[in-house]
Amino acid sequence: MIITRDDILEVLKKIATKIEENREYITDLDSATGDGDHWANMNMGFKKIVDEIDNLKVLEIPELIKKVGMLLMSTIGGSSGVLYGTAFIRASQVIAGKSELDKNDISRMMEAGLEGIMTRGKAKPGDKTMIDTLFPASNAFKAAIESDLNLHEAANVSKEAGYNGMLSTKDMSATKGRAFYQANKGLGHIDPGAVTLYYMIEVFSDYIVNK
Amino acid sequence: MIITRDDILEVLKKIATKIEENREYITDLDSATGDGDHWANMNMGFKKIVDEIDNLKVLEIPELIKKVGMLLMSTIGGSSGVLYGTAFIRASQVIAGKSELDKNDISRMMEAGLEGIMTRGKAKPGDKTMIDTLFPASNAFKAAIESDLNLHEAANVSKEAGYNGMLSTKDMSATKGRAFYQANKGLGHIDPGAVTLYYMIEVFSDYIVNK
Amino acid sequence: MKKIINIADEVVNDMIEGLVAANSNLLKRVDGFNVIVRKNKSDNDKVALVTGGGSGHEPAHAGYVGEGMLDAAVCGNVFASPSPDQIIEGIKAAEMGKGVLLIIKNYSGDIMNFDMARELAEMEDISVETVVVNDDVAVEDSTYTTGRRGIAGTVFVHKVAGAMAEKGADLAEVKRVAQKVVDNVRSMGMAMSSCIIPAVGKPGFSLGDDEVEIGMGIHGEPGVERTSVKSAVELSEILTSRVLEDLPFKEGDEVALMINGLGSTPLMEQYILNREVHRFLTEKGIKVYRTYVGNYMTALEMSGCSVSLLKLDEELKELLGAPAETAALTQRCKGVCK
Amino acid sequence: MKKIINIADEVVNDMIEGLVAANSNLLKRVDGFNVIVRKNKSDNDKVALVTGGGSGHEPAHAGYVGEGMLDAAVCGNVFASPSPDQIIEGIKAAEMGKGVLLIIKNYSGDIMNFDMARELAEMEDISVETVVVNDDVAVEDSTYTTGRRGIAGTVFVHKVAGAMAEKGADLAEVKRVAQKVVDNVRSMGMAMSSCIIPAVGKPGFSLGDDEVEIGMGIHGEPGVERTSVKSAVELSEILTSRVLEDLPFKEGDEVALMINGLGSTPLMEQYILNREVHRFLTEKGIKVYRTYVGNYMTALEMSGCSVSLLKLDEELKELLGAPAETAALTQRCKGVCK
Ligand SMILES: Nc1ncnc2c1ncn2[C@@H]1O[C@H](COP(=O)(O)OP(=O)(O)O)[C@@H](O)[C@H]1O
Ligand SMILES: Nc1ncnc2c1ncn2[C@@H]1O[C@H](COP(=O)(O)OP(=O)(O)O)[C@@H](O)[C@H]1O
Ligand SMILES: [Mg+2]
Ligand SMILES: [Mg+2]
Ligand SMILES: [Mg+2]
Ligand SMILES: [Mg+2]
Repeated sequence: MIITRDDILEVLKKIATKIEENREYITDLDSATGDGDHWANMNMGFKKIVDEIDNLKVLEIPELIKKVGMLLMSTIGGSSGVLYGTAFIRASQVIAGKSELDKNDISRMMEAGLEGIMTRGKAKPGDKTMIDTLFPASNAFKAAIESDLNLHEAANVSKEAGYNGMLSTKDMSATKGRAFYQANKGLGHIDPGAVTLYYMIEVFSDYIVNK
Repeated sequence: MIITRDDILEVLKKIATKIEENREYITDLDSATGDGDHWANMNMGFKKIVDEIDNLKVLEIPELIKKVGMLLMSTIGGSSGVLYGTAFIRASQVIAGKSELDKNDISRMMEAGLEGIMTRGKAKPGDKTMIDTLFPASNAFKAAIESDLNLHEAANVSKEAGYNGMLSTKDMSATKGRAFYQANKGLGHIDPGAVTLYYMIEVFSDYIVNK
Repeated sequence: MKKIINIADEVVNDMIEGLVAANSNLLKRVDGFNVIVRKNKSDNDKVALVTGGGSGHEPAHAGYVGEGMLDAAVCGNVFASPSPDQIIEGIKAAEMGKGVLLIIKNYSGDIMNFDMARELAEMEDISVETVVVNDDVAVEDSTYTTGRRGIAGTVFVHKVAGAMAEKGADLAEVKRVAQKVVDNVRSMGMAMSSCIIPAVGKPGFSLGDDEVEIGMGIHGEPGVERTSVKSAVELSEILTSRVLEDLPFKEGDEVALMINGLGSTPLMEQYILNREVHRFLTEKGIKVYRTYVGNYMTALEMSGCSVSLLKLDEELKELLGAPAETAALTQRCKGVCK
Repeated sequence: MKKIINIADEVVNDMIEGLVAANSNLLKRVDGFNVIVRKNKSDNDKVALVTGGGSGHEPAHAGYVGEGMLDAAVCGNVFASPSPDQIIEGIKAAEMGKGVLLIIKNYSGDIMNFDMARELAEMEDISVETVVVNDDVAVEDSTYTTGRRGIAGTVFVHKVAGAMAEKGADLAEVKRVAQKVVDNVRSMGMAMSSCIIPAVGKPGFSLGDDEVEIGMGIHGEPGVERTSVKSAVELSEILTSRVLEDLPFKEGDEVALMINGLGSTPLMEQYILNREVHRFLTEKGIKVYRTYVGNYMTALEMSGCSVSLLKLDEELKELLGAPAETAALTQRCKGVCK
């Protein structure tokens, strides 16, 4: 199974919708652990992607992904803008020249994005960030294709691993970002960035499964 | 009857006491018509005169009077400092060279002081200021000596005229100074500067009478 | 009262010492007086410029003592005129044989005290001229004034007359350009909160949460109207149109503009106001030759601002652009530095 | 919320336009970006200095763009880092073929965004070096930082590195002196009231009527202690002694001192604080070579101040004293003007 540019555009639109629908939940999480703006930031970013869809759809896949990163970065600003921006831009670099993507490409993109976020933010798994979703999701995806599972199946195990990773942030204490400066270090609350990152994996996986 | 340097020093000390004793009354008047600091200003000024009495008593009368003006001016500052300061300094100029004062000197000093205040502050009788005490007091003194009354008698009529002048400010509306900016222009309240000026005339007159 | 002070009655002394400590290359204090003078008198004798007034308006006026501006500034107590004996010290310390110009803001206390100081100076054979700055178009008479108040436009007088004196002009010439500035400068301000005089310890007035006072003076004297908070666009129109009508300024005029913060209005907001005033002036066909934005004449921690316009001719342009080096305003020369 | 603004979301744009309108001889904006650059690039190619950060700290940083200091400043939203695409525009507009030094205050948002911008610049073959300013000795980690925060001491980096670049030094040399300043500058601040981010509309924190917070950051990040209002003498000791212990500064050292107002602290109070800091330093045998007093790096209308000390050697003295001409800081040359 192969992923085309149209698939990518569809996934992006669905991520935008997913984020838009979860305003209260994400805002509440960032209010409990940070400064309350993560939903507004992400929603602004993905609204921009949807607004620009006509310009995006004429680009080759690597340029498209890079452009998404640039748009997120410039529209959102602050921490999550540059973190998500870095992830998409780094992901675009490992698929240079490709006009379709296979499961190996997806795996390498996840790894590159993860590495980008980790380098940029100097955080690691267990620090109660979006990394706690992406790290297990990326690893699970890679392990799946190494065991010769197909894209459909790999996406599914990745989603499940991401979901568990996201939930695991609830019991973590923050060591980076705003939550770190709270007395309770955000303990007892899921990290909002871990949730928005999970939404991306979930939307992608569900799309693949339903295709 | 002749006025000596010692008389002048005595009068100054008595004025200082008179002012010190009327703290509440003068403060209340300036609170009703102005910014409430006239007693504090005058008390500070005459305290300084008393503090400096040892330095003053070695001066010739004109220099002594001038120095009193300078001290009031520099210690009080603001409007009443320069107004009283001008009055004393101008008064000192019309008795240059004298080592004793007679009734003509006193009359010319009152006139010069009055003129000094009027030039400096650009106010005239009826403007609800200290002028409304000094103007009638000075005129009455002059008229008295022109009718050949002696110093004692002239001081007495001057005091009475000053008293009435002071009282007359109660029904005036201010056209200068702080009270002017009030809705009621200070109507119904005696002007505090008119009162402190009256104290000086009263103390002087009583001193002469009792001497 | 939250203030970085020691004893309320000593704020003027302590402020002066702090100012001199910070600018010991430019300024010194006249021993025993609240008078700031230039450290190095010009070699060439020149007309001396002396000003002063109540403290609490920093950097006015001591911050403008230095090359190309003032020779002495006399600091009164907070919001109170300095006394003549202080002013005469300033005059004596500043004068260099070519006479002294006194720059006075139009408040009755200042007028009376500077008047007296002038008399004292004349007794000592110092020739003294005066100009009275009354740029505030808000109100005709005010709590401390007969006639208009003098506010931020005064800084233009310091700059222009200072440049003229530095050129070696005589007293009449220096007075002429100072008066030309007075005749051609107009200002209007507004306040959003009160300030606290240290010795008083509580605010002089209060405004509602959504209230501003248009035309308020730099000591909290009443203005012309209390109104609700306005946008920067509206505010620029209210203030600037009053200023324009007054002179009046006309299409084709070239002006210097000063956006002055009263103390606690952030520079960000002053710049936003400047944007709107520039737009408004452009609409009216008035050309801004030079703009000054900042806290040039404050009212302690009052929040608010004023807009000043000075109508320029070639002479004023040249003098305004001349170099200056003071604690609060430094302008480089246009040439090269050798 | 009483502010001179139009639409809260547009304050940065409006501020930039107002700044450029006021300084059209010195500055221009890069079309479509929140980037301020020098109007006239130096003729001689030189190392370009680029900085940036959240807005709300005016005059930092755009007020320091000009001869002898910065080549470009990138303005983020209020208290939020600018994004890499804005920063890269600043880099491209400023660079003149001899490389670019990025001066970054140590906030995680700034670090991440400038890092990314550097990568983008390197992809375009622009050589970029960075220094990270972390002068605030108050707290080790803070709401927006890992490690120490960068505050007013940053202005010394702009000044010194700017002078070095203006002399024609190469990127390594410019970076070396910038880093020397970072290594030798320490600051400590305190706040007496909160500020209001325009888009938020209400104060970020509140302090009691008699309360101040020692060590508070320039975005309202927590400090080390809430205490009652102190006298200027006590305050100068609290702030300065923390600064001195840290480097540590020693008897015999020569320093540059900056007394920085956070927005609504009157200049009068800043001068009073300066007096006490000078006295305290004199007692400790530390010599103040040059003093800066004023609102150099603010936090909107926050009330409070900071004290910064830079330990000097001959090289730093010369560079600090070099001429500069920017909207917020102008220093004349020592020679004569031809
Ligand atoms: N250093 C970091 N590394 C990885 N993720 C981070 C880091 N700092 C913050 N995050 C993520 O960003 C999220 C917050 O984003 P957002 O609220 O948009 O930005 P801000 O914290 O600037 O308000 C956190 O929930 C966390 O997942
Ligand atoms: N222009 C003036 N001419 C004469 N007297 C004046 C003038 N202005 C004020 N005064 C007098 O000064 C008095 C107020 O003095 P004071 O309260 O000490 O000064 P301030 O008004 O500066 O607070 C008034 O009661 C009035 O008698
Ligand atoms: Mg957040
Ligand atoms: Mg945020
Ligand atoms: Mg009074
Ligand atoms: Mg008074």
